[in-house]
Amino acid sequence: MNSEICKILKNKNLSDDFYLLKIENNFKEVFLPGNFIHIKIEGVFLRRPFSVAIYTKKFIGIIYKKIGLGTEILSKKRKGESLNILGPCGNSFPIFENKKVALISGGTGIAPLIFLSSELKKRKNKIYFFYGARNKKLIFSEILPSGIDYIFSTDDGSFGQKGNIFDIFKTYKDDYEIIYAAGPEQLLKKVSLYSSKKPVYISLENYMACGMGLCYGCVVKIKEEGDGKYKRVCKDGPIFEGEKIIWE
Amino acid sequence: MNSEICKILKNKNLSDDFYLLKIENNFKEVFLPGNFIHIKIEGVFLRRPFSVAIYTKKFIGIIYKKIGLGTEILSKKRKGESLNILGPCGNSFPIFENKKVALISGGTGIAPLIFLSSELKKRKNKIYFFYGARNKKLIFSEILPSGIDYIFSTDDGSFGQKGNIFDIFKTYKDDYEIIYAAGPEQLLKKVSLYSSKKPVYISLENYMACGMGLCYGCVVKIKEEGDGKYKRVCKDGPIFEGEKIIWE
Amino acid sequence: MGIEKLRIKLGHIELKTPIIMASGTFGYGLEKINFIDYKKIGAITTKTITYYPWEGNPQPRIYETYSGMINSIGLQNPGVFYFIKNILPKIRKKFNKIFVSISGRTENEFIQLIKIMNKEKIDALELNLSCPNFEKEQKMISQSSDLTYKIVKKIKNETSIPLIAKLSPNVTNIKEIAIAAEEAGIDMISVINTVKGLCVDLKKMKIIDGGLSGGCIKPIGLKCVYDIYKVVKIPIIGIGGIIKGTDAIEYFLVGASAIGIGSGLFTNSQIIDEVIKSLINFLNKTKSKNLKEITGLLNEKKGKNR
Amino acid sequence: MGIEKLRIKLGHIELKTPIIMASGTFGYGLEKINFIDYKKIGAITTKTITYYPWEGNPQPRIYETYSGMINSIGLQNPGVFYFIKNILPKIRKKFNKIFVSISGRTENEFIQLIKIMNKEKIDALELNLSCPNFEKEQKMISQSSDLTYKIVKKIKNETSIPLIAKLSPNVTNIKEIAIAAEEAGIDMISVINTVKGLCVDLKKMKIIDGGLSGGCIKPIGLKCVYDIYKVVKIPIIGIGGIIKGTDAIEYFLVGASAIGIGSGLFTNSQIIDEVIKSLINFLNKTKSKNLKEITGLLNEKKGKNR
Ligand SMILES: Cc1cc2nc3c(=O)[nH]c(=O)nc-3n(C[C@H](O)[C@H](O)[C@H](O)COP(=O)(O)OP(=O)(O)OC[C@H]3O[C@@H](n4cnc5c(N)ncnc54)[C@H](O)[C@@H]3O)c2cc1C
Ligand SMILES: Cc1cc2nc3c(=O)[nH]c(=O)nc-3n(C[C@H](O)[C@H](O)[C@H](O)COP(=O)(O)OP(=O)(O)OC[C@H]3O[C@@H](n4cnc5c(N)ncnc54)[C@H](O)[C@@H]3O)c2cc1C
Ligand SMILES: Cc1cc2nc3c(=O)[nH]c(=O)nc-3n(C[C@H](O)[C@H](O)[C@H](O)COP(=O)(O)O)c2cc1C
Ligand SMILES: Cc1cc2nc3c(=O)[nH]c(=O)nc-3n(C[C@H](O)[C@H](O)[C@H](O)COP(=O)(O)O)c2cc1C
Ligand code: FES
Ligand code: FES
Repeated sequence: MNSEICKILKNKNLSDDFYLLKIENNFKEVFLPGNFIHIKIEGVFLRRPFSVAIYTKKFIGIIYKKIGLGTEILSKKRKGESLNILGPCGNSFPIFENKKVALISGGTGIAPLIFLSSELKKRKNKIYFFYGARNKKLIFSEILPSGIDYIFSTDDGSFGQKGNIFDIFKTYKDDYEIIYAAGPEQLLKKVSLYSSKKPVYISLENYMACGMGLCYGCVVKIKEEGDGKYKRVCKDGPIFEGEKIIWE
Repeated sequence: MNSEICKILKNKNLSDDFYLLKIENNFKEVFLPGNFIHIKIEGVFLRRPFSVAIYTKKFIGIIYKKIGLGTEILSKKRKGESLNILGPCGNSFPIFENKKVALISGGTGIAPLIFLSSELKKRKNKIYFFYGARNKKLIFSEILPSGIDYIFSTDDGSFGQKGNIFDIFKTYKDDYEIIYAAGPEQLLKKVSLYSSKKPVYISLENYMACGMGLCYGCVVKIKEEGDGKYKRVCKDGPIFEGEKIIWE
Repeated sequence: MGIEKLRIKLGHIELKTPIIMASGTFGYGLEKINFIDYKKIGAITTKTITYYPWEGNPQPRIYETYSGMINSIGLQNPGVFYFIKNILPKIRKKFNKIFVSISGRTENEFIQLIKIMNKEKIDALELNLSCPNFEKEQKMISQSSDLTYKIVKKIKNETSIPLIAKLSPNVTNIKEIAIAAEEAGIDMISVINTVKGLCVDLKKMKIIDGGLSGGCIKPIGLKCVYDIYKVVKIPIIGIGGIIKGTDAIEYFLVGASAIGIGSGLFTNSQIIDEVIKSLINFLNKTKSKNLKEITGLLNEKKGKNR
Repeated sequence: MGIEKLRIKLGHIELKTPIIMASGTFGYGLEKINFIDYKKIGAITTKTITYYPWEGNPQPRIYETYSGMINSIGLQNPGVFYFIKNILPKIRKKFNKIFVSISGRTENEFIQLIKIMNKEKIDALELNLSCPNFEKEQKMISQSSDLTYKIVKKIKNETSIPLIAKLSPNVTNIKEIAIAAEEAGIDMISVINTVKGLCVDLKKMKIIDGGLSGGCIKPIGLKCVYDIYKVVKIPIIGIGGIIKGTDAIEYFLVGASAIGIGSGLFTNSQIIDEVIKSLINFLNKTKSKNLKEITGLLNEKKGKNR
């Protein structure tokens, strides 16, 4: 992991309270799908973690939702300003080849799955991308990789099918070999409890302090001998096997 | 006193670490020379006080020096951004008519004296404006009122006379009826102790918390019966008669 | 607007809003401040008054800290006689409810003050029990449960004016102190006074040894209210680091019946309006009839009879 | 560069720099962090180790506050046996000087830990005396001067490893505690541990009751070091809210001989470099030969023999 000062190349409102932030990629390290960056936003004490959504040699892109003070300040930053960023943080999604896989995303969960899907595509996987959003405006088709089957759902039915993405997912014939999911905890929990026959990989979003595995603030309880054990989401995660999580 | 949100019209570097900030004048109240504004700068807890240097119905101008975190953040604000400002704060310089007066400024002390000099001019005073600065670049001639006699001095002799402005002032024939001074505490102290025969009005710059006369944080000791008494610089001042101050 | 929902009762004192201006941060409320809507203030607490006039501490008196400030004002005030003659009548004209903060260096000074204040029409007396070197003790009254009990008891015997004990957070166990005050008959508790802190002015190479206030101490204030709520039945006025509207909600949820605004006003001129708005919104959102319903909502003790 | 000016001695322990990584905020120092120059770290203090493995507290464990954070991690750790076998050897490879932080719920647990640690080559043992409910007491060891004296004395008799007492700021009088520790034979004091604080997560309607750290507590840490310096002769490690380079200077000026970096690293990845730079600049500017010369410079006690 490193700490770099990166110039903002773009910080644009996608729609509603969703933004796309592109920064220079000044990192020597390589990022993998599932990794996150930990951004220092002047005005709040702790850094803010965001999954990498778009990754090239030149730049790194995240998709973020304005939900509180930190993201509000972030949304006001302009092209040319700089941010101090830690990365790459965390582990990454396991990637296989030639599999039939399902990706399930709700809300901001779209971010890590965009990066993941482009890597999965390179390894010749057959991808079914279930993409749920509140409404049509939050389906960001312009940044979705091509050559993938998308199944959209919106809460208000304004795009794709109407309803919760997990309910839609369940109506499909389930012959995927691997499932990946990201988004609200409720969604991750449902996906994780849904099937124990095939691996489910999820991206967790706990509150974080250090983001470097130092403080044990971000832990999640994982099934092990005995009562289970607390693992660090920022270091041992954020990607975990769904069936290993002890949900609270 | 009121609290207003004012748009920044201009925030430009004059030279070195000196800046000119112009904001919309959204105040119903009238400002007098010597008054200051108390600016909220997001990122620091307490407001920052600055003397009004330029005042019109449309805008208010201050001249500030970047010396710490607050002024550094301020210097990065751009035209179009807004600031929350308290004003008018404090008392003002007493103004007479048809007098021969000396104004003595060092460093940022120039700010309140610019506003003062333009009012003194209107009242037909004969003004001798002693203006000291570190070097030529810090003589901001473009914002000085015309029709006034200026005596400049710089520490390095790059403009006007070489030396400290107070020393220069002393070489002049002293037949002023009133003396006004603003700038570093050492200068104010010297001017105040210099003459007890004529009134000397100075503008003090103590650390402030509320700026509204509520907290008694900004006090200065004033000669009175007994040991003297603490008066509030933000409310009873910032303008005081030099000879009344008990210097520490 | 819904502001009538914010009426509260502190014992027998009815306040139109739960906003109390904290001692020492609003002077005597007499400055002309046009941006404050005085109708939204439930009560003012005066700067602490002492028997004799006090000069206060020398400069430097204030310094900024991360999200807060240190002050070492000391109790600069003109003494109780001047206060009653020249200041109190003016406060009366401007404020509905007046809490007068008092402090003494000795038991006797406290008793003298009480006797004088007994003749005045005021709504409550706030005992500032955080005077550093009480009598020969090297501590504040509110740093000892014995002293707290003794002084409160003595004062209670001398007056029928409702009494508030203002406590310092600088103690090993704040619960003990609160219990002592309650057992001695205090009517209310206000917490917290400033937290002991020190700053270094590297430019002037000076230290400022004083009391910390502002946003930085909010978690300390919340913790004290939370702990005290568990062990007393009397109302608690929550003070410390309320600089945004939502900060006030937090104090109610852990056990406060009213809140005090101190240095929050210095950093946020809209704080009073924001608190009113946040509280009304919260009551509406949670379908609560009044503030009493949300007092202590997140405290395990809520539910037990109070 | 001048970094050699920053060498210090804490008792007999020589450190290349006065920067000590505070317990619990740097794990066991084993994460791969490329932006840290490990040569600039004087010593690492490990996350507190207990006799038995501890699971730590459930979520939520952290929450942000104004200029700081609350944590309620609890002492999650794998226990001393696992630590010695699997972790300590790795720390040795990476760090010059190792301070191991230990804690026990009983006197016996402490003694057991000491006996085990006696066999290991480490540079110091930091006694985390801020475990909440020691034995049957409803307090931490460092909230009582008697307990502090008793436990430190017992431990001192069992070991020749240099001992550091890590004190809590949540006491009425920190001087008493520091004196008790010194009288019992402690070699150094480190202050402060986190300040008791509480947060309300209004979105999740949950409270987080824990310890406050970060910039917000710097004035509290400075005040504790300032007070303790006046009453003890042993070195003080100043900890609390060092988030900028110049913050470290302030700790030295009030009496610290070394400083600890805790959550400052979370908010400022350059903090170690900044501290080094600020200290060197300050020594040069004030024409001081070493850090000892500036320790306590703004404390009235400076000058008196130490
Ligand atoms: C590994 C990881 C990846 C993430 N990826 C994304 C992403 O791609 N896009 C996106 O929009 N969001 C993502 N999040 C969530 C994002 O970090 C939070 O929304 C953000 O920190 C909120 O900051 P705030 O100041 O605006 O909110 P506030 O609510 O004001 O923040 C207060 C505190 O809560 C924490 N916090 C609040 N919500 C969350 C949350 N959901 N998860 C973690 N911490 C939270 C903040 O870090 C801060 O400490 C991710 C979180 C994690 C842990
Ligand atoms: C009535 C009045 C009028 C002033 N007019 C001007 C002016 O016209 N132009 C100008 O450049 N400056 C003026 N000052 C000084 C100006 O307020 C400070 O330079 C500024 O607050 C420094 O802020 P900072 O965050 O950059 O510095 P920092 O040093 O980081 O500030 C730290 C703390 O010290 C206080 N502080 C630091 N220096 C001063 C100072 N000299 N006076 C008061 N408080 C200080 C800050 O308010 C803050 O609380 C005036 C001060 C007062 C009281
Ligand atoms: C400048 C200043 C002066 C104060 N003076 C007094 C006082 O005279 N009496 C008192 O009981 N508390 C006094 N306080 C403490 C406040 O009433 C309040 O308890 C404390 O500041 C915490 O609240 P805050 O964080 O909202 O400011 C003072 C606080 C400040 C900042
Ligand atoms: C997440 C976290 C975990 C901590 N764990 C410990 C611990 O295990 N033992 C200990 O003595 N102190 C612990 N501390 C306290 C720190 O060592 C330090 O004393 C405190 O955080 C104040 O310093 P800071 O403001 O620089 O963070 C912890 C602090 C934090 C923030
Ligand atoms: S956030 Fe510190 S260990 Fe994960
Ligand atoms: S700054 Fe508060 S009284 Fe002047």
